[in-house]
Amino acid sequence: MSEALLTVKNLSVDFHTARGTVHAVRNVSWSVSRGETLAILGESGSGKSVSANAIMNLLDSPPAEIVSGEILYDGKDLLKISQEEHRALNGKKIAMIFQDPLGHLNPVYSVGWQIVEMMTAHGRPHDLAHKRALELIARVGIPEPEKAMRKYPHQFSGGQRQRLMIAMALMLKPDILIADEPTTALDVTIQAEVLALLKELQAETDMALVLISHDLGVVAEIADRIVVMNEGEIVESGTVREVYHEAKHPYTRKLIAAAPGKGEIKIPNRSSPILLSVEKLSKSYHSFHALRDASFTVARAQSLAIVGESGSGKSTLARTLLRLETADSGHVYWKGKDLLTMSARELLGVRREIQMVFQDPTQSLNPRMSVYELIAEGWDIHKLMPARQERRARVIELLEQVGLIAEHIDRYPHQFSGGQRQRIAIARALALEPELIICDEAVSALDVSIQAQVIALLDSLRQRLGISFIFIAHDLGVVRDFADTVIVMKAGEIVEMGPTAQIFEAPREPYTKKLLASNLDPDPDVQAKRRAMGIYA
Amino acid sequence: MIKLIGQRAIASIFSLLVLMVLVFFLSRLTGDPAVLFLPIDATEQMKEEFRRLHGLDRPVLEQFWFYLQDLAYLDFGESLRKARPALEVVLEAYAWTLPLALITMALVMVAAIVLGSLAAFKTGGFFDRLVSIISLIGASAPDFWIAIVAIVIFSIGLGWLPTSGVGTPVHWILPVAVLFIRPFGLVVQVVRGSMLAALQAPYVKTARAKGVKNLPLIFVHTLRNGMLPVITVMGDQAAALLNGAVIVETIFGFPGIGKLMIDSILQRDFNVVLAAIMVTALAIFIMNVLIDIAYGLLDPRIRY
Amino acid sequence: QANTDITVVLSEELDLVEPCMATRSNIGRVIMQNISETLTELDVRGDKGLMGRLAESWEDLGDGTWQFKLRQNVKFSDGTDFDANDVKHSFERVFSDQITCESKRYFADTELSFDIVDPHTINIKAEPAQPILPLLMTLVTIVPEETPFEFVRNPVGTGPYVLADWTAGQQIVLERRDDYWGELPAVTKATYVFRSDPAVRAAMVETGEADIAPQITEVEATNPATDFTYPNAETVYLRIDQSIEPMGDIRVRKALNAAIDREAFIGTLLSEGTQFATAIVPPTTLGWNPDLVPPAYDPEQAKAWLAEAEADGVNIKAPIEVIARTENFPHVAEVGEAIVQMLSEVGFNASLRMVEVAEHEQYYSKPYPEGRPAQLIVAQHDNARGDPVFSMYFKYHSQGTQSGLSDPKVDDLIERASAATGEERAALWSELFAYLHDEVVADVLLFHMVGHSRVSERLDFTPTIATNQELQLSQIGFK
Amino acid sequence: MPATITQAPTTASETKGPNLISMLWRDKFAFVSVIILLLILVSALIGPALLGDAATQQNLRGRNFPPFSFERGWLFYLGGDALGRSMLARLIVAAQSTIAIAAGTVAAAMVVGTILGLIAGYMGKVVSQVIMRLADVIMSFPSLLIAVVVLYVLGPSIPNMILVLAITRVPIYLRTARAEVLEVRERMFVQAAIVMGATHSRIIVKHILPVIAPTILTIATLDFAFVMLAESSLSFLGIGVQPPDITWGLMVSQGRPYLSSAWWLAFWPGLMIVIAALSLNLLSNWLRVALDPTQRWRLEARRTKSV
Ligand SMILES: Nc1ncnc2c1ncn2[C@@H]1O[C@H](COP(=O)(O)OP(=O)(O)OP(=O)(O)O)[C@@H](O)[C@H]1O
Ligand SMILES: Nc1ncnc2c1ncn2[C@@H]1O[C@H](COP(=O)(O)OP(=O)(O)OP(=O)(O)O)[C@@H](O)[C@H]1O
Ligand SMILES: [Mg+2]
Ligand SMILES: [Mg+2]
Repeated sequence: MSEALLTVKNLSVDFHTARGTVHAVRNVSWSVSRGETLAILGESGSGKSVSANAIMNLLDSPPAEIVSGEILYDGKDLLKISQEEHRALNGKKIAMIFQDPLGHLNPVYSVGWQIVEMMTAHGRPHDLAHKRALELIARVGIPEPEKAMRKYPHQFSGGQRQRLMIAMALMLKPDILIADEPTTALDVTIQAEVLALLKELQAETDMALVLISHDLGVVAEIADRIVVMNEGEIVESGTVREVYHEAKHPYTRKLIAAAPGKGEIKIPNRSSPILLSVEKLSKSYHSFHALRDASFTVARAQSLAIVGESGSGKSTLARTLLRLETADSGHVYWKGKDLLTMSARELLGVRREIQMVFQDPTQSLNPRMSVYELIAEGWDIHKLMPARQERRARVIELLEQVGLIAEHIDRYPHQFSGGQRQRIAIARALALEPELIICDEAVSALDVSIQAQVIALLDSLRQRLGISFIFIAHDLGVVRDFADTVIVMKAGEIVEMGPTAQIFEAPREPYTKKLLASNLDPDPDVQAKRRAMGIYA
Repeated sequence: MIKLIGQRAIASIFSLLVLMVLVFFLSRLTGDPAVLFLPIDATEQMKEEFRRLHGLDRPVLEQFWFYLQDLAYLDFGESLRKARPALEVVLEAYAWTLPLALITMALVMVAAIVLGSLAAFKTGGFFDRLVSIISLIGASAPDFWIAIVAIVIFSIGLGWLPTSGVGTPVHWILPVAVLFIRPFGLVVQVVRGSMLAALQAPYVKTARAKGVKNLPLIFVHTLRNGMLPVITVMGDQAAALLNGAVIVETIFGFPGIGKLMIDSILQRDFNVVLAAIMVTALAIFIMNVLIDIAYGLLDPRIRY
Repeated sequence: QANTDITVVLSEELDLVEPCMATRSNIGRVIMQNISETLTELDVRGDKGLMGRLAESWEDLGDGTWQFKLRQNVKFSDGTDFDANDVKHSFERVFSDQITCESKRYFADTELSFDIVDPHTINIKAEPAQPILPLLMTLVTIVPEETPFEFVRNPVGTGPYVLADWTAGQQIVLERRDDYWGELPAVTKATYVFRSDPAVRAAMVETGEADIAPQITEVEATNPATDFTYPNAETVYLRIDQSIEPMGDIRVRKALNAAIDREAFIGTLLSEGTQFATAIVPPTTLGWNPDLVPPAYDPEQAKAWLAEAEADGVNIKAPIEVIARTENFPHVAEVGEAIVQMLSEVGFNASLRMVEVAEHEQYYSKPYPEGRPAQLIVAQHDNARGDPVFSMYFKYHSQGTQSGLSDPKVDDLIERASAATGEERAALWSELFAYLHDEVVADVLLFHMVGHSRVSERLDFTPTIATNQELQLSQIGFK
Repeated sequence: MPATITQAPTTASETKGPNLISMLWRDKFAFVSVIILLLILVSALIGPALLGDAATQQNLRGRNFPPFSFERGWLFYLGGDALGRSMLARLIVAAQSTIAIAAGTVAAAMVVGTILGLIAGYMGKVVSQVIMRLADVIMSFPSLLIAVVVLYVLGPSIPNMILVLAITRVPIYLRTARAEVLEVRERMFVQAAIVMGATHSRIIVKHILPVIAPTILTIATLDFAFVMLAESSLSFLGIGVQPPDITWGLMVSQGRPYLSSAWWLAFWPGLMIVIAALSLNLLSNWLRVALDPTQRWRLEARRTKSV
């Protein structure tokens, strides 16, 4: 292995909060060389993003404090250089893709402007930047790049935003790219394209890639080496194959064992009553048809998964049937009544019965409410559970069910990691004990062990309480484990629909086939074999 | 945008009508202009004549009807005191007030935004404290006090500037400077507060990760997100200036709308009051439409 | 700027530059005798009394008719000749109901008819006879006979100056006429500018931006080399309305007078030079009575009178509102506060109300509001015209608009004095003043006020009692 | 499970909510401000009872007594006014009506304006249009005319003053609140609340209001000074508070003619307005940090070290 390009040595980061000091990162050391890909795996909340932020000089301090350590790049300790020197490195030499693409894009500037600025900020001419931006936007699979450049972040789907972030990070062909969960919102076909793009660039410029991810498939596909973090510490490190096959630390073993997609496939129960029936639902933005004539039904205790291309209208479908957007046409019958024409009063009653977990957890949590207030809010709204003590106990119970701890109850959203926020959002949806939960990429930011725990929780709720799920996901393993029925979407339309077994084992549509083929296997050997066979991309 | 302007134009016509009706009738509640126009020992007969000459002896509704009829030809009537068309008097004053307001607000905008943003960026630091305290003193110090002290220092003491009047550009320096202080103090604080919140947002991190320099980070990335309350408050301050800056006009002998309005109200020169308010209202309405358009331009998510 | 050009800084802008409104002081200060002239003029600098201006002489023909001989070879600034027709027209214009001319009020119940004897002789007959008709002629400015019956914006007159520029809001410029009939004044051009703030006006003379500031406040008048104090013919008093309890009782009115420490005001709230008033007109007025003494400050006596009145069943505890107008004269609010304090000290239940001009008017002039409590109106009255007739009817006659009393003897004296002439007239006025002051105790007369002017050191000019009404440029010289 | 937490000793027992006092102590400016404001409040409450007589005791011959001398006792340390009354006593006594008017006006305008603004920003087009056009009307209605009308028709009194001043201040809150709502209502957490079934009023109160409150608060505290001075100019024109009532604004306007001869007449009350406004604003700046969970660390961080 060649000489290390970036070395993190004994890095420790604390957060000072009113309720004590959080040791977010403890004595972490790793390094990455040119042309190498280092994957950082680990539990959600284990300090991955914090250490990445430390490298980029993005921690607010206070409250954060870098207690110890060095970050060596190009012979310099990044913790010691001046702000201005650091600024000059950021973006140009070290670029970062953030975990949470909506919040990290500036809402008031067009995405084109923001991407172009990556180059102009470092003194490159504007027209050159514009050309490169167009090229990269096309490369990450955004349709109509010219037009897309002029649009604003809120006009893109979650996955599209993530791809825009990727395009932005790649603008200056950096020496080091830190990618914090870059593919959480991408369907497997696009994910494959993006990974291919990263590899290609890596080959071209000898870029070092630090990939923070929990998706073992992605890691297997692209990483050379792995470090595994747990509770702020590195518990395991080695090459991909070593770690996958000969994991020493129990946590690593647990993680690998938890990889989804191995369970038994569920069979839909045809006798249970229909709860929700969607008929020819359409929605367009100006002349763009984001959703066309979607029709399907959801029965009690059914788990319906929606998979499909990023930007194919999955979130739009969810939002439209919840009346967060006004539908152009179509009907949504909830227990026989049309949701779309319901009066505001009737709707309020229904609101308790249908809950949603948003794709963007950070943005969907009110930053001024503590975790307790966030989760208990539903009870206030629907006048449930008046006793305060009881409430706290129940909130703690919910937190623990989704893998958080009681101490988190009085913290605020900004004090959590991406995955932790997503779990808060799940806990909030569960608190109301609804009859239908719409999960928009609800587990995509969770490490596989927590993911497995949450999926198990949801499944038990489904069985015990008869809760139904519309489960928007791109991780086919999770879909396979959890769903009994699958809808495949592409370009605003439902292209295929059927029981999970049928979709996975006998897909009819070419797109579905392609989707399944693009799925990554957590086993690096399997992955290497498939690559060699050229099955994918 | 065109649609917005069209809608607002129609709505504004209604507002103007409401305003006119309100002012017309309310002002007539405040007393008889005849006693104020004529000397204190004028005879009742003279007062009668004066009222008759100006149609003030008729029932108020009839007066209103005539007023409306004249208004249809853009005739705002005559000033009771000046024996000149009210609109002419008002426009003359406006020709002074408008540039004064524009110059002042332009300076306020630039200075307040720059200093307020920088203060927010370095929250709690020396610069922040300094800017805060200076601006707060500016925002709360009596303006006549500042005006007189400025005259004493710069005109009498140093002899650099004329005390008052409007003859040359130099004459504008003191009035603009005095007018500048209060809105500046206010807007700085609003900018600072707004920027403080905006600087917390994650996209600021993105910009830093991109290697954007501090100045564009503040003034390009963050500022636009924090501008909504800022332009609103600036609009309010501008409206106050468009309504006339009485103290400054009084002290510096600046022939603007503020003094005219005050005098006309105190003298119950109804036609001038009405014309002045209508012209001011028009200016303020236009400004508010511009502000609403600016909201949309600043933040593409905003829908009306 | 030639050094014979001057700048005058006035306290308020002129709404009009209309000759028939020249009796309004802010207008008069610019145009009276500068642009427009009158037939007669009161000498305020010497003791010549009434002098001719456009009239060379006059004579009482009896039966209410006066004959005026007009000056020859006088030209208006538009080039036309001045003659009797212009005089007649000027008066007709003042009396017209097409136009609201202020000078009309001085002829309230007098019918004038004109008889043009020859182009430079005119007979004016007053119905009823008007003994002071020549004095009244000081109030009417003469305009050419072509002048329409509406307010003009470019006044034409016979005076030494013409209006050269009037930029509303900014300035008025008068330029000297070379074809003036009289002696050419020294000032060639006068620019009038307007600043409401007295400190600024004073500063402007100090910095040389202006040459005369006719009205500054006593606070600003600190430089003996440039600042002049002059009696401004204003009299401050408290108007008592006797029809409201407890003001009907003379002991109460006496107590009011004795309760006020007049001396305490002078040199403190009011300028040095302010005089105690024993009449509502200044001492330069016909018939002013030198024998009257201002009431002494005697709180004990005041209390005694009040106790006496109370014993007779007068409700001396009835609330009394002291009503003053903001900006009526410098420090009016403090004067009001001090008066209230003094009244309270002797046992009155007094309180102060400061009101704006329109509201003040409601209380000051008839018809008075229904159901009002006892009120003392702080008011300022000016009469620089030399004769009490311009004051007494309004303030004391039972029909007078601002009168607070109804006393047949007062009414009779006023009527007789107004109709009398010469010595008799003076004697009657004197008698009236004494009666009002000592017997009726009609009001609380306080002070004859003074004004302050700042005049640039390069000018040779002293303000006079008339400076409030007029500012004759021809009286200004250069050092 | 995840990162471990070391409990700080002071917060070992479960304290709910932020510890305001210790946060206040961390910002010395805010701390001093609170003390000043408390002093003013105490003056307002007991001043008139305590010094009412001293504030009205006139002495014409000893007027405009210059400050900074104990010759006539501590009450005259700040000088005497044009009627020879103790400036200090008057300043203290005037606190009551000043604070009553300023607080009353700001509170009324803020509450009414913010509520209308929230409604205008959140509700449909028609309601919003009506409210906004109404605001336009008020905005272009000169405050002086409102003052003349109200005070002429209803008579001058402190509640009427508050009414007049509050009407003229409503639009600023209204417009600011609405502008902010337009942006905040597009945020995702508002949609999350809608999905949970929150009513409009709940969304407005619980989710939108807290976000816009800091801005409103900033404006409100700035308005304090504005109102005091506006009241002063109304007094000056003879339609505001009038003697014998006293407010700082009135004192300022009464001291105006003496600016060149007895500066302290207008200076002290002007200074009081500045100090009161300054303290309030420093406090509100502190408050907006203390109440914002994402910024609160500025006031609670125990150790600081820059990177
Ligand atoms: N401002 C803060 N105050 C207190 N604790 C914080 C703050 N920011 C982060 N933390 C804590 O630091 C720990 C590490 O967070 P980090 O974001 O690095 O997790 P992560 O490994 O990226 O997890 P995920 O995969 O869920 O994104 C978490 O336990 C989080 O709760
Ligand atoms: N406000 C908007 N204005 C214009 N276009 C929009 C808007 N919101 C979404 N779109 C477009 O609608 C399409 C569908 O978006 P949607 O968010 O439903 O995608 P998705 O299937 O959820 O994708 P992902 O998996 O990436 O989240 C996208 O192409 C997006 O660009
Ligand atoms: Mg993370
Ligand atoms: Mg989506």
